[in-house]
Amino acid sequence: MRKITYRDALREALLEEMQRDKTVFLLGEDIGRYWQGAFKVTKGLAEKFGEERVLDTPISESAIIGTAVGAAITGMRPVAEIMFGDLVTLAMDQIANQAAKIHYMFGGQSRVPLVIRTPFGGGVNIAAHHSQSLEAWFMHVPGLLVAVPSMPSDAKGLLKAAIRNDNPVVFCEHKLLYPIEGLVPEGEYTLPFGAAEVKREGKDVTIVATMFMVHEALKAAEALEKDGLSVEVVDPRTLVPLDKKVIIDSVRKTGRLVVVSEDCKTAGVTAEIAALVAEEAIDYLDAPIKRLATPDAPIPFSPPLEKHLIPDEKSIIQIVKKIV
Amino acid sequence: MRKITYRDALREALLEEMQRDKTVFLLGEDIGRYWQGAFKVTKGLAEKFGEERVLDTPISESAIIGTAVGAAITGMRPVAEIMFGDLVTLAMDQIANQAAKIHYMFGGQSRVPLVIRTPFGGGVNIAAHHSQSLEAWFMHVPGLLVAVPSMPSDAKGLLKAAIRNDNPVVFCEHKLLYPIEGLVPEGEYTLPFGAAEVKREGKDVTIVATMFMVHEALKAAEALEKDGLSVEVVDPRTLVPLDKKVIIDSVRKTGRLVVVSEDCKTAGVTAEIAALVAEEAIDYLDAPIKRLATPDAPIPFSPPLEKHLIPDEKSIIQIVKKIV
Amino acid sequence: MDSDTLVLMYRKMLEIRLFEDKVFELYGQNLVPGTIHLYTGEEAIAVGVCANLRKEDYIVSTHRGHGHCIAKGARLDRIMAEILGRKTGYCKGKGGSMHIADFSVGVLGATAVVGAGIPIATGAGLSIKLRGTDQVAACFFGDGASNQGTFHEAINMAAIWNLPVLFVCENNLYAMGTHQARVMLIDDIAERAAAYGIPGVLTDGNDAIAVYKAAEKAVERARGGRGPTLLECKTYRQKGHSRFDPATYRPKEEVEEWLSKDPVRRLRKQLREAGTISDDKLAQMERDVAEAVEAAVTFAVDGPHPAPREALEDIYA
Amino acid sequence: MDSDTLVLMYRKMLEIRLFEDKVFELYGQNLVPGTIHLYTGEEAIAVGVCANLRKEDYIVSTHRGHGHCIAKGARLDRIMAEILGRKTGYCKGKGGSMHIADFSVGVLGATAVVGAGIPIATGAGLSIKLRGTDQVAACFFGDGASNQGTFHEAINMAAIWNLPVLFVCENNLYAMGTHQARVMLIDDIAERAAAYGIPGVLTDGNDAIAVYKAAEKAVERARGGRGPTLLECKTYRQKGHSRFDPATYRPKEEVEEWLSKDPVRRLRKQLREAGTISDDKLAQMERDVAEAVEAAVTFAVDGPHPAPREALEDIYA
Ligand SMILES: Cc1ncc(C[n+]2csc(CCOP(=O)(O)OP(=O)(O)O)c2C)c(N)n1
Ligand SMILES: Cc1ncc(C[n+]2csc(CCOP(=O)(O)OP(=O)(O)O)c2C)c(N)n1
Ligand SMILES: [Mg+2]
Ligand SMILES: [Mg+2]
Repeated sequence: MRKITYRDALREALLEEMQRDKTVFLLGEDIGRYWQGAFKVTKGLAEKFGEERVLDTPISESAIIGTAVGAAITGMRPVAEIMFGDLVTLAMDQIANQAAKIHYMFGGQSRVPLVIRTPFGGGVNIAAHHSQSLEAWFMHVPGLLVAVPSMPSDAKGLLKAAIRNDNPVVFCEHKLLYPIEGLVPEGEYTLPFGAAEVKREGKDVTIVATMFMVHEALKAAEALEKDGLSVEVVDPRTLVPLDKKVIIDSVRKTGRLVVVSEDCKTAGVTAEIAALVAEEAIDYLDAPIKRLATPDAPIPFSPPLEKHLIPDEKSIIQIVKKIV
Repeated sequence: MRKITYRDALREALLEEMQRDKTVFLLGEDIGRYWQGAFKVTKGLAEKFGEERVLDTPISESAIIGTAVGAAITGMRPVAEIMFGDLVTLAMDQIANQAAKIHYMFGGQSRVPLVIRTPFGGGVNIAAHHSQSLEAWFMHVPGLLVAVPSMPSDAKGLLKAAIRNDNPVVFCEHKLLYPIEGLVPEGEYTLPFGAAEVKREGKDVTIVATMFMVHEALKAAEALEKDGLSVEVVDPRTLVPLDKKVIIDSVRKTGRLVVVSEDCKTAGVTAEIAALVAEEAIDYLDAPIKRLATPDAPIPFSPPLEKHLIPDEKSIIQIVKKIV
Repeated sequence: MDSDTLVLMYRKMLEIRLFEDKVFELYGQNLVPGTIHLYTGEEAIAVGVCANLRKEDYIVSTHRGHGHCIAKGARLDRIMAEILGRKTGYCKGKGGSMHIADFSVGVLGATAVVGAGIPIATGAGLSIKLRGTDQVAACFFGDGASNQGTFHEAINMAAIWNLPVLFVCENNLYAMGTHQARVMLIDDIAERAAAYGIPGVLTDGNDAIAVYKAAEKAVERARGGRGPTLLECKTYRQKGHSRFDPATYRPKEEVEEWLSKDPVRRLRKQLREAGTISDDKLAQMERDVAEAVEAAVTFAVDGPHPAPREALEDIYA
Repeated sequence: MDSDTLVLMYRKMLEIRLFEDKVFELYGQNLVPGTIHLYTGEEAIAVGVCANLRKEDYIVSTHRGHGHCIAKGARLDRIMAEILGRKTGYCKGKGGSMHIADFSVGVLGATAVVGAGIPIATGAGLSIKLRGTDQVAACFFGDGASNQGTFHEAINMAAIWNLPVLFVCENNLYAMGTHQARVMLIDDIAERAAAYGIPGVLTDGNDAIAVYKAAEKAVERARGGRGPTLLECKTYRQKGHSRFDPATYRPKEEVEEWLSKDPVRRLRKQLREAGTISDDKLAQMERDVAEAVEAAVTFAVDGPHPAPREALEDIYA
């Protein structure tokens, strides 16, 4: 295995799937030969597969998804890119009312094999309209699958699986993850949806974290080890379906749970995971569940402000210490 | 006090506020003299205040909210109606990125006194595109307030308060509540945001419920009383801000919590309330927290299917019995 | 036009008419849950367009969709069963009146979100182009829908990619209680085509032959790889918008004028005057259609309701 | 046109030009967090439009907004401080380059969601109408933004309610790397006005006087209660789209041709040729502007960063 970036792992997944299956195609704003994608994930693909399979679109988010839905129900497997996660707001009807519901509403007549890739997250000082994490909205919409890869290998394995899945998948990426490197299997490599991974084993406390927060949690775990604390880090990898078993098994082992996510706290990812454990595993808990998320505020522009809000190694360490 | 319907209570609030403040105006699809609102809430108001203050709009949800935002930041207090809650999907950018963030993003320069009224909920057999409850999405967006009145008096008091509030308010109504009657104070009557109400006192178990589910919970409580169980029913009345104190005080008293909401279970209203209690009041609990929500499915058309999904008195009784 | 097509069109229009009359009757008897939006008075549009389509071509439908589905070849009985919420309906009772689909005849389904079907049709067109078939996709939507952002975005997209799509605006003058003149300054929605650099064609939506001919050209263009057309058909709904709407916001004279332009009677008259079909055959057809509709009702009413637990099936593929 | 206006316009254009040059320089020095979108080359539009506006009139701005704000009378120093993320900036450091607002001079703020400002401008227009003042609202947006659904919905709404709004399309031929011709079939976005029954006016966006005159008519119309106008100004951005964009997707000849049409040099030449301003005064003004920009930098750089905990202020009013 070679080390490649998360960005390259995504591109490799796209490339391999496009080679494998002629019905796979990409559409989105500036993903083609002129710009190569805002985060360069699609670099080189238009040159390789032609502009018909790597379609630059007008700035029309709602029609990007709607068009992908129409293609998906008539034999194609579109992978649509929304340039920034904040802009899914413009396509929520097509995502939540059309893509998510068509299979059900029409009694199973049609499948909607559609992947919506979009980068969430802050950390690059581009303020309130380009920094949100909105994956919880999609968890709340039955019919959608939600992937949240944190590592380059997960990115590749889950994206290939997403493209082959017959359901609409909201595939959440993170701006700060694109340059991160990791070992990634070459060629055929897929990961099942609904399989969490213990990214680090531990026995005193469980941290469930997703996406960029997995990396911060791993750093925190390392630092806490020096204080004699053994921290387990669980990465759900997909939020829908959510691997309850791995999460609950870990809580059963450690008796303590901290849930960390970059999205806003109220009614977010941490709420669902905390509620799940409160419902199904409360008896294993030796301390209150702790949630660490971005406080309920828009993401501000100025670096000290933004840094203050988004969870990181330091704030994870602090919160873990509160319950041990 | 007279008994009037929830619908009439809402209309009275609109009417009184329009009389009190010339900057208050209404806009939405078919709210004017020709149709009088899909649920007749605005009946008679166009005749009374003229078509300039009760504006029928084109079918353009995104522009309805965007226009309201523009009016709100330039001295008006718009009350926008989205005809069905499912259609907020078309206006999410204007709601979540513009209305919610303008005050913050511009450093407090501007206020956004905007009310968005919309009916959520199922029960009338109009299927997946007209039956959702999406209030949890708005809880997840900082900058928005979220009202969820269950009773005619709450409807009036909260709507008047919402109109006077300088923040954008998503004002959630429910199709099945419109015809429900209750005592409503005449004239000036406002309710504070963030004040839950104990709708029924009890000591064995707490049910936190919202909107139409309050009524089902009250029926369940009555039935359970015959079995010798004393059930407390707490209605948050607003989800943002959420009255943690009343909820936690109730849980401290009863030691048992069931959260009931009509929205889909995952990452919904019940998740946030359950997580809150798991974080801040776990030591008071004598049993696992239970969440009762609509299972994660689109709302189906056929009556037996729809009835099967949405929580009601019967399913509330069942779930309460699991933890007592 | 050849007479077989004309006769077939008349039959389809009659099917729609009698079907909708029956739905109206059934909901008077409280057999129809929820709400419904009848296509009565607009039959010439769906039929005139679909008479130009092949089985493998696609249509995208709306809340006012029964007529579209019948015109494209979906079965009366399974539509009726769906409207009545039965397991034997096209969507196993999950969709209802506003969400009929029959993928086996190219009905990609109806959306109840006004305007939401327009980009889906563009996507069907894109799919056709990428797969390299000579199918076409037709999308029905109302005058009200043409004010949605999706109209703008999706037609523009179909235009730049030169997709084989017919955007069929059924301009019945009203969106619920809102007259067209109160929500746009232009008279003809077809004019909007110019904003996207594609042809905009105006036609009498109550004249089945006129619709047929206009659609024929547009379909020919689309199949020939010459791109999309916006086709506006002026029409009128003879009933209220939905279940409980008395439609008192419409002037009586206006309603009467349009009732006098009834598209079903009009085509019938044309067929008789041109001698395309004998009176006997016509009478026979009319009996046949009435029977078919009755049979559909029987099929629907006899169908079981879905079992409650089926509500949790079909969420994921 | 009177010479005071012309001289003032030149000064504003120069302010924008030197301001943007300085921002470019500062981010080379790593003083500017995040990304930025320079208005260089498009100065004639904001200035030509805003020269027709009063202080109490409104504008709605975009991600490429520095020029709009300067033209409407916002202060260089507080804009610069905001761009540098300082507490002394217009938004206390919360907004940054893409979100400048100055409500005290009618700048209702910039949105970084392409097209999202268009309905907000319609709303400002509605507010003016309801309050019965004679203000107007001007909304800037790009060629790319004109493909958003908001463009369609919001202009139509302004049209039917006859609102005092100028929809100003800054057509710089590209949306990021996407040439206009790849995302619409029409040449002139002004043509889209016909879809809403309002005037669509095309003008040379690199000619300040032409923009001024076109905007003058539109503002007159709006103030006179005769409704909105869509004004398309053809222009070009002289720099890349944003911070790191080398803009290699643009042919060299195209770039050179447009550089030769520089709007600032052009107005300068016109003023000198017409003798509107003496060379001495011009030189003085140019020194003044350069100093003002330097002063803005000093103000900005000297300003403190916001305290971290301020991130939790201003969430609710
Ligand atoms: C996006 C959206 N907004 C509002 C509604 C409520 N609604 C249902 S039908 C309708 C009118 C549609 O008018 P038009 O497009 O002209 O179609 P028609 O009913 O006349 O056939 C409205 C407003 C909806 N279903 N979807
Ligand atoms: C709705 C939306 N889609 C995409 C983006 C990313 N984006 C930022 S600027 C831009 C191009 C805008 O082009 P145009 O409207 O022509 O304005 P210009 O940058 O040329 O001034 C894009 C695609 C965005 N910010 N908002
Ligand atoms: Mg209509
Ligand atoms: Mg541009």
